[in-house]
Amino acid sequence: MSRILCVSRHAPYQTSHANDALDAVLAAGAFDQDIGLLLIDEGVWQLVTQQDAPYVGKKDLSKKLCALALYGIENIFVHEPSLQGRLLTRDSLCLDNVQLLTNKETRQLFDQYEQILSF
Amino acid sequence: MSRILCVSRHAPYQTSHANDALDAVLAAGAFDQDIGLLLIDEGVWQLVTQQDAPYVGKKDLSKKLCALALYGIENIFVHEPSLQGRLLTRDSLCLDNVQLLTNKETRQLFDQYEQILSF
Amino acid sequence: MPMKYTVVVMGAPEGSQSSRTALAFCHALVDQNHTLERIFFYADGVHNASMLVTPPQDEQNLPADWSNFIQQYDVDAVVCIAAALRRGIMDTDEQSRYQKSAANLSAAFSLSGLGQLIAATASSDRTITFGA
Amino acid sequence: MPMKYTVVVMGAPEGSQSSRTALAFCHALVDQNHTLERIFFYADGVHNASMLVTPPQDEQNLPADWSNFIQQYDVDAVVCIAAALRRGIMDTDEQSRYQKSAANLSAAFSLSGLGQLIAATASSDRTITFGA
Amino acid sequence: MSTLHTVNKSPFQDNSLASCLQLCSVGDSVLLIEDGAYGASQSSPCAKELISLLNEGTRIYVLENDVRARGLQLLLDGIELTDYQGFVQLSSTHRCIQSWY
Amino acid sequence: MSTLHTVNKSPFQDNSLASCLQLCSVGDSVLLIEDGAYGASQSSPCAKELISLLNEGTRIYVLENDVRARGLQLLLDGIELTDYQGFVQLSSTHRCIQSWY
Repeated sequence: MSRILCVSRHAPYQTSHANDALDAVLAAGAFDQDIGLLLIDEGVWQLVTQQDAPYVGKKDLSKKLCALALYGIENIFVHEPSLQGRLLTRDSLCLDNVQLLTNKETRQLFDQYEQILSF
Repeated sequence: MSRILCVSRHAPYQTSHANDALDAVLAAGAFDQDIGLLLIDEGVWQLVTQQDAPYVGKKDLSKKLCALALYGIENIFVHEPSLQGRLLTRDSLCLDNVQLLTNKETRQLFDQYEQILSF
Repeated sequence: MPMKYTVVVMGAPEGSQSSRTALAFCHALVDQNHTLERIFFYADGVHNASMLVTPPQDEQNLPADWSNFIQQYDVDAVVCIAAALRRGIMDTDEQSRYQKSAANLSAAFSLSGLGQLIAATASSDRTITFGA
Repeated sequence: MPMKYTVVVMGAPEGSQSSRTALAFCHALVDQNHTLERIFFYADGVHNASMLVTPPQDEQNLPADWSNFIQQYDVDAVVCIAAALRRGIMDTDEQSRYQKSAANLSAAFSLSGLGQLIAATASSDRTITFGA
Repeated sequence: MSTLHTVNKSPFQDNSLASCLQLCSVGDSVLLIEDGAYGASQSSPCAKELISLLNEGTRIYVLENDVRARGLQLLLDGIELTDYQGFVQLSSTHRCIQSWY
Repeated sequence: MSTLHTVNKSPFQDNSLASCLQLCSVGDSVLLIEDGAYGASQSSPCAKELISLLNEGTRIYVLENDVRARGLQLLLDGIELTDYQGFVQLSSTHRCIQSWY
């Protein structure tokens, strides 16, 4: 059983939730903790390509998301119904090493982790 | 034409919006400004009788709402579809001197004021 | 036609985008020769007046940008005193009154009551709220 | 069976109810003889560590209540340093480092990094987030 | 083992409860807190989904302090009231806690 | 004279846009800002209501900075892009501004 699942449900720039979640995941990676990241609901907007956050005076969150692999964080899960509801396809995402999950698979994911950090 | 309409759309205790709106209305009353208050969406929960906010360590907002009349603030409007969607009836409200408005009347209300303070 | 505006800022510099939007709006207002009757910082917006906000050096410092804007255009920037005290923002007067060990209100801002919001709105052509 | 808990507080004392819920939960935790491995204050939760928060006298002072709880039960209360600096919360060390005129972190809390959240979670039986 | 889901937003305003209910497994429990308490009302936009989960045996709780503070009277049948002590017990009897906010 | 409605929440998560559109009069305009920009997407939960208002002649705007920051590509036909200068112009040409948040 894996240790920590980080659930990220918010869009990237209006609040700090999405950035806070990624920072927590990166910290877990730096401590060699087994951590997974689930992007769901508004959180899937974080995966959109061609974000250009300087337009609102911020740094691109998608770049931080792409950096996860460099830190050895490979368990990135995406709730597929959340993508579909937003007309986002796998091809339109800024990451390709993600695992798309159905509702059923997402329920099973919660059972595979010992702790959840909720964002 | 009346001067200021305060639009209050949030429930009483989770955020400070509802309380902030009432404080602004009371301040307008203290300055003898012509002010109206519109309760709409989650804002209609403020009108529920038998609130008991000390249960969450707060002061009852419904008491402040009832105090408006004492300060000469008489134009209190309630969006009736918001009440209906929450199965609240006029009888179940802590104020009886409110004017219930349909969607159409609410649209007209916006046209009767010169300025809006949005909460 | 130039108009008088009251701008109400309800969002903190961190954790909401709305303070940033409000500042961009205010810049565009002065570009178009409108007048800022007053900027009123209410609710979590009071955190924009903190002199202790310290974002990473490669990121925008929104409270500093607000201070610069207010001073450059000599705008009346009022922070709701009740909202500020509840959120740990105070000037040296309040520090003395409540016997606290520090004050953190930036010099560009002043603390005052909600009457300042009402008075500004009553004498403005337009009022706009930036909610969070 | 007593368990070890990590509690994550994301809400400010004003403007969200979640800090209040988190404190009530922590009181119930110790009532039931569970152990608090650490309380981690993140995002807007860092404002609970401000010593300048001054609500009206007839209202609950949530930062004071947190401080009392932490000291009474000798709990490790860590405030995320990055989140705190972005929001204008700092201790005297950070005050010196950034040459600011004041510090406002209450004595019951300490500033540290996100590693403290991860380490606490990894060695706890339960982790609960109080979001805002 | 199973998950405790807490929801602190009103379903009249926010989609958190709807998302939560969609991902609630058999054996999980749901606890409505803060403005989430409005979701326990008979007028709840998620009433149908809540009733369906209750019928399948899922336990749905609401924090009594939040119900009383808000003056909520008419709650959906089958939703159980609990207090902060009960909240802690729920957190210890479920393995994970997912907070929807 | 008429009202400018600003909306800064995503309709995928929050009911602000739905409420706003229900109370938008003929002659009013709507400006989507911040996460409200997601509401301009072709996948918008309020697409039907937006199209209906556009067909009746209501002007619907979205702040271009927010669209670009978020990488939004497919916007509903008829929604107009504007910038902060345009935002100010909209605020001056409408009498009232109601912010939905």
